[in-house]
Amino acid sequence: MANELHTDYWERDFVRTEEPKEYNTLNVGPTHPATHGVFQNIMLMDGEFIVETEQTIGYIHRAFEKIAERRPFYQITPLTDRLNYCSAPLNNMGWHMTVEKLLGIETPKRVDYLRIVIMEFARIADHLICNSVIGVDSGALTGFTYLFQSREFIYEIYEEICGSRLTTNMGRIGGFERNFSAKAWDKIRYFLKTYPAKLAEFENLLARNRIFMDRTINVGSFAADRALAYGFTGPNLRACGVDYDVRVMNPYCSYDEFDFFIPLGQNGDTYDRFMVRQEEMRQSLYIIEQAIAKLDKMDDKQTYYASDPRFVLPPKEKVYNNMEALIWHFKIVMGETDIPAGEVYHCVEAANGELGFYLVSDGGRTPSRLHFRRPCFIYYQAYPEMVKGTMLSDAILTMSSMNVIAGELDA
Amino acid sequence: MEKLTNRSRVVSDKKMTFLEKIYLPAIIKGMFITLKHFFRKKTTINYPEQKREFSQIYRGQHVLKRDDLGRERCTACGLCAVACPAEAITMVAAERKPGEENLYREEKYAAVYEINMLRCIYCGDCEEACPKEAIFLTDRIVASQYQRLPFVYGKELLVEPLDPDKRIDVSVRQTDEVRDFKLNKRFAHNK
Amino acid sequence: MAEKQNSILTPTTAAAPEGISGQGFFATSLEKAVGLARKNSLWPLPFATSCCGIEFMATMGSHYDLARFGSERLSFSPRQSDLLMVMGTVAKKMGPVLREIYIQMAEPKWVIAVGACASSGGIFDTYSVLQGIDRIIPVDVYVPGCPPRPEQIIDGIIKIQELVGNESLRRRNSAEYEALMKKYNME
Amino acid sequence: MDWTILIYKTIFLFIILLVTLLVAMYSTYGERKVAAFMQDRRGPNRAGPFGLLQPLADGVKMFMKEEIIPLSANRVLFILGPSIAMTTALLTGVVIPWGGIITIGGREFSLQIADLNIGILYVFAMVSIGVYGIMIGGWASNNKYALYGAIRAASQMISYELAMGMSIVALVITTGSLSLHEIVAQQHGMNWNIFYQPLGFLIFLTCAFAETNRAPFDLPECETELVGGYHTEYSSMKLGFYLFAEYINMFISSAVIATLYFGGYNMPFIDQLGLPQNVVTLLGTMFFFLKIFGMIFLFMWIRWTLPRFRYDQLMNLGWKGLIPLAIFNILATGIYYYFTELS
Amino acid sequence: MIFLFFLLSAVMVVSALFVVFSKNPVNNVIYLIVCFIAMAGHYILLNAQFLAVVHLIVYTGAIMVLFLFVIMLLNLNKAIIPQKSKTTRIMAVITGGLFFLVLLAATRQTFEILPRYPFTSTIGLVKEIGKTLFNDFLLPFEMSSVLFISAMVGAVMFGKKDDAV
Amino acid sequence: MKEISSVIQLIPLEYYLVLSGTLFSIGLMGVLFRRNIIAILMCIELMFNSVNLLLTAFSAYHSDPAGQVFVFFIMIVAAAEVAVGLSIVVMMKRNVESVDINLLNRLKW
Amino acid sequence: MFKINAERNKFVVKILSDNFSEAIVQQEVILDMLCITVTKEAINPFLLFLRDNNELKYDFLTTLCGMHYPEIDQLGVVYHLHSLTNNHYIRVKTATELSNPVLPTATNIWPSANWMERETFDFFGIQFQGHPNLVRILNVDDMTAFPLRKDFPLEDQTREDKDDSMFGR
Repeated sequence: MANELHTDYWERDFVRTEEPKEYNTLNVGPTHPATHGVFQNIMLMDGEFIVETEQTIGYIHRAFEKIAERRPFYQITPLTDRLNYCSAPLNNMGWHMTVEKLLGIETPKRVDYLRIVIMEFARIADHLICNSVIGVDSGALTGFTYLFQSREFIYEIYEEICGSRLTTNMGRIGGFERNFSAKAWDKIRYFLKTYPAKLAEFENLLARNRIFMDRTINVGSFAADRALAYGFTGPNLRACGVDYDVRVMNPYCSYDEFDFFIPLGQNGDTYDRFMVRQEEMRQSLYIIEQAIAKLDKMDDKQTYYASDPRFVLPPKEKVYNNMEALIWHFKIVMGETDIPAGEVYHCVEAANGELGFYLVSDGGRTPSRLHFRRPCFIYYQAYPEMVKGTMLSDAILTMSSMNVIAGELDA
Repeated sequence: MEKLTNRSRVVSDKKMTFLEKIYLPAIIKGMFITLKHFFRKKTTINYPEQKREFSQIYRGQHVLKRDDLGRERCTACGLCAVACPAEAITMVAAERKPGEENLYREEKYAAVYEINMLRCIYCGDCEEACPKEAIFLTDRIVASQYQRLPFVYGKELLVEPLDPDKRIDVSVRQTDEVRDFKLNKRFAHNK
Repeated sequence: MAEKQNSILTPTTAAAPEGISGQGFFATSLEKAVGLARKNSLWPLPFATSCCGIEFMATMGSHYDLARFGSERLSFSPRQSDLLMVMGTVAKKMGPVLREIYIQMAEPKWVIAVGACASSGGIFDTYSVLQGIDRIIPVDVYVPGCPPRPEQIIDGIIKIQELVGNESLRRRNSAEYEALMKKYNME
Repeated sequence: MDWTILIYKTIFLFIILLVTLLVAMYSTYGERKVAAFMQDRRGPNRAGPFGLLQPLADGVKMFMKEEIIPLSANRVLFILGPSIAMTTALLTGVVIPWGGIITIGGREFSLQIADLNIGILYVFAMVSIGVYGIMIGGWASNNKYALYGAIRAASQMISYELAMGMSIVALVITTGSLSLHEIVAQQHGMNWNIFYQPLGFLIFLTCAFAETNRAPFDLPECETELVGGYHTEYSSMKLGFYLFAEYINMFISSAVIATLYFGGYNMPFIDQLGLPQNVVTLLGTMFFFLKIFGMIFLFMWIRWTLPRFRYDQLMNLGWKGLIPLAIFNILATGIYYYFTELS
Repeated sequence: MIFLFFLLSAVMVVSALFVVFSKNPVNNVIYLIVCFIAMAGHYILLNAQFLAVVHLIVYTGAIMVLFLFVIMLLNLNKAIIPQKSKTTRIMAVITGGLFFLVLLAATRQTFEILPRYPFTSTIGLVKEIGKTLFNDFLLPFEMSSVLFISAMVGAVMFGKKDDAV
Repeated sequence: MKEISSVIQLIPLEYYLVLSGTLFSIGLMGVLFRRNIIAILMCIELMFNSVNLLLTAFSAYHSDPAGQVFVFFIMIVAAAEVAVGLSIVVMMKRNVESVDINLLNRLKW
Repeated sequence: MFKINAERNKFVVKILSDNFSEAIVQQEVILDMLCITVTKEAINPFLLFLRDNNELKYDFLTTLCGMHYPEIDQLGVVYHLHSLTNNHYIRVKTATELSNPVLPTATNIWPSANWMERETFDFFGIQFQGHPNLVRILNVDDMTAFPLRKDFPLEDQTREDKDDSMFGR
């Protein structure tokens, strides 16, 4: 049982022969409070300053890519939930769009807009947790509880739409599981009305406070060209001043119809990341408002899935009544539908950056290979370079502002 | 790096004014915010006594439905087990014997139907996969236990009680069309 | 509704966990008082690895407020905590870490496995995931759900409070407890 | 020596000790409630009515918990650390004038245990010894996080003691006495020192935060960086002592601040009422405690509002911000009194 | 009171001996602190209250913290320094003892010739010391501040890393 | 306060002379005894303090505050000495990886 | 979502076939992305060319992942490159034999390839020559198998509470 597990994790140390004795190693993680998820940073410290960092990850490696090879397409949705669990629906939708691209399903406009509403909510939820955790790590716990109340509200909206709070399994290939209820719409509208004030309050609490600014400005800053070389995407890249946003560059899901701007930072430090996320939340709210306006203008209030009988489950009443529908239902659930062979790469602008799905299908009931481009995994490797020469406290804030989600990191 | 799009704007302002430099105004501002919350009505739900309203379509503990006559709907087709990403459902099918027509709706039924509630991820795929209106998730939450074994819920816990008053109403989870369909006696379920 | 569930279960299935039943285990009045104190001051060590950790944040947040039960002082140092809350997937790479933390905790200590992954591996029936933390450390209460609602986490804590309140002071010196530890190759 | 005085002093000492412990105990409860209320939560409410038995539960639990002394730790010092922290925290209370004079059976008893003529310096000395508790404990744990906490604590406390001392110098120029009793007596009515020494008060307050290791200066134990800081390895009641010492320190420094800057047990407009001496004294003591609780609330309020400093920023604030300010304050005070004395 | 004197003296002497003979630097510091606290007790016995408190603040609160701080910072907790050779150590003890004997002998000579002044209980108080300090010793006082500043500058210079010097 | 000063008279000044002589000798012994530079510094502090004690005692017995002022000055000097001494220790540790006083006899590093 | 930019694809193919005519094994457009297969000897200069060529400027390594082709006993690596300035994606593939899985590293071209290659090594056992620190990243260090190869079983062999006969897998 326990004996089969390797047990030398705490004995790891820097292998440095000529190291002066003044340095000592500090083991930050795997259960350090600041490493939120689970990763280990062995830091070589010169007093309070960091000389070198060695990262160990994989403490919650769950073999997503392997599982995905053994599961029919629709069963991969719950897996994507657990990639970046702070913004599960975003991952769901990204996955569904990838499959739709492979299968050639055209989604109706209403589905697109509904998806945008949900995806932007997920983005808000994710940024909200990241920013409030920056507050917690810098010692101001109170802002966290204020923002988390809003997150609870987003949970309520999710719950009203799909029945779950965090790992939503929201949406299906081709659309949604069920239509949004009236109650869900009420909650969404209420949220849109109340959230800006709460966000502003949170910002008042921290953003212009000198203690916070001193803690964050020029902490963990990263030049744009290094960031690109390290494969940064999302808010972290934008904080460095590069306006790369998948929603603008390669609009998916009708994002080209929406008007918003890309918030940028100056030199990619923690304060920039904080402010970029703050502004992105506002932009997301703005996008949701536009989407709701578009939805309101539509006459169609019922469509919530693409009508493609080959891949989308037939409506339940038909299954109960109609033999042909029942057979299709069986075929789809058993995963016996004819999936075209081929390979496809699709990416969405997830909360942490470009979340890509590289899907290879050989025509079987399961993908023959599915690779996730997890933004965290790629940009977290720049962490040692970012914190080199800074202090321990800076390293902790840098880590939380990078928003490394362990589920996404280790997959 | 040149701009890739023309839709960007720099949002962070790192210049501190004099008032910000002397700490106090921002500190006092922050303190007033917290003080305002001090006197505000508390959002806490006193959980065990007071319960938060769940969404009607919340995905909680499963129920195996009976039909109007009290017969078990499940026909042990196994779709739910196949659809389950966590492989938490186990069932053993059995043939209905003569004289059991008032117990089971179809000729085949699940003699054993177990869900490992500890494995289950409450994703709702079984509910979606069921072609017989037999399994539904409900807004009840599964209680915690001291041991692992009791989490394997058998039929005695899953099948809803016979007593019509204690039946579990899941109609809100179904679409309007399905509800219309059920009201309309013209249609019947597949045999 | 949760209570209804309990009432169905209690007589048949939910026997008292091992190491708690047995002679000399039911508390005297002094022990009751100590138990009362202990149960109202369970300082958790959140071993939050993934999704359930976020739900734990929600439990700590304003809406659910674990502080009401006297357990809001999170202590990340295992020496200071009474309740190890394992939330989220524990991979095999993480196993020894978890075990070490459990060993470092000061007696009396309790463990909650929150969520499907920690309790049983959940959907991750893979080569890299530990199929339930009870393979390496003893678990007192399992909380189902993926992730569990904060209500369920609180239920789990109430459940553990019952356990703590009824525990005799001598339990940790008893032969049963030693046997339990021996089963896990500890001490 | 008069025996009644001796007995009275002993009894009074115990009362003060008890009150200090009680207040510290309920400060933990208060802290949790204040935090909860500021965060829109309810806070502990299960143990007893409104959770009032919460501190008791915590205490009993800690007493009954297993004591772990790490094998690699230095046993004697490991135990010595929390003891020093607790003792020095408690020792300061003896010089604080808790009230005026009370007359029992024709004899006058002062509600102060020892009226040292160098009361302020005594407080100061105790504070400067208090750092040993943290340093020794953190060092003896033989844990890197604890060591970091200990080193941070030591340098932080040494630095802020300077500014604190200087702000007191300015105060002493104003009052002309080092005796706490006299300082309080001088602030009769509304002559509170805060009106004469607002800058000094701010400096003293900041330093008091730093000396008690409270946010935003809680670097020695900051949870997100150093796990528990100096008390990472402590369990059971030794941890309790550390946590307790922090609250006692908070209580005592609130008392000192109230004494030095807010007139101690003086109540404005009490003289006009013409009440008997004993009633005035009791009312004064109650008012004093009111002031102390106000200060404790301020401590908590700030803790739950502000983010914490970074180590170097803390040092910068201390050496480059507060000390020059304090020197300026001394100069300004000196010049002011030089000219007013002349005229 | 004579009992108190002997108690404090015993504590002082024993802890001073431990400072010399205990190998672990941290223990040395702790024993020295104990010694100094006993010394503060002596000051109080001599009615030098101001001095007692200043002694506590300066020696216990600052100097010894500095010692402890340096020991922690440099991680000198292990008694890695080899002891001097046995002969040297024995010689050291003998030298100390002889010196003590000499001092004792010298004091014996002075036993009877000490004049006794009447006590005034105020000289240990702040006022008296302040008056003396700022009237008779103003110049040394200012000079000491110069000394102090130069010491601080020197300490900072020494403490800097090599490349900065 | 009065009580204390009257009681002091019970203690002969000679006691203080002997005590401070003892302490001084112990300090001296320590300086010769130890190789650890920090321990030596501490022993020097001990010697300082024995002198301080004696000065205070004389000051008290002669009712002359000047003695206590001297103590005050000695404290200042001690503080300065410790600051410089310890920074030398830090530098020494940094350069030769040791605080052994015997390593200083090379007069360079 | 990516617009199928046929002209751009043609342009890229032309430049590449001019420079690497013998190295390119296959080039095709699958759904919306240009996909080029290169021999393993040429992969490193090929990627370098893609990054540094002024007209192509594929300066962003989007992702890198391994592949296992059990039917031809080969292991492959797939690179997705993105030219931010031209907003164009390209997929580059290369393959090596299962018996001797050695490929040149791309860490000298993009630092971000570091962990992705470690992950690929961890999953497939592809040895990237020249990689600064090619050790396992996600799995435990003492693991001997390469889990994402098709012959490796997914399930944890110690799971007790499952009846496999139920799932038809």
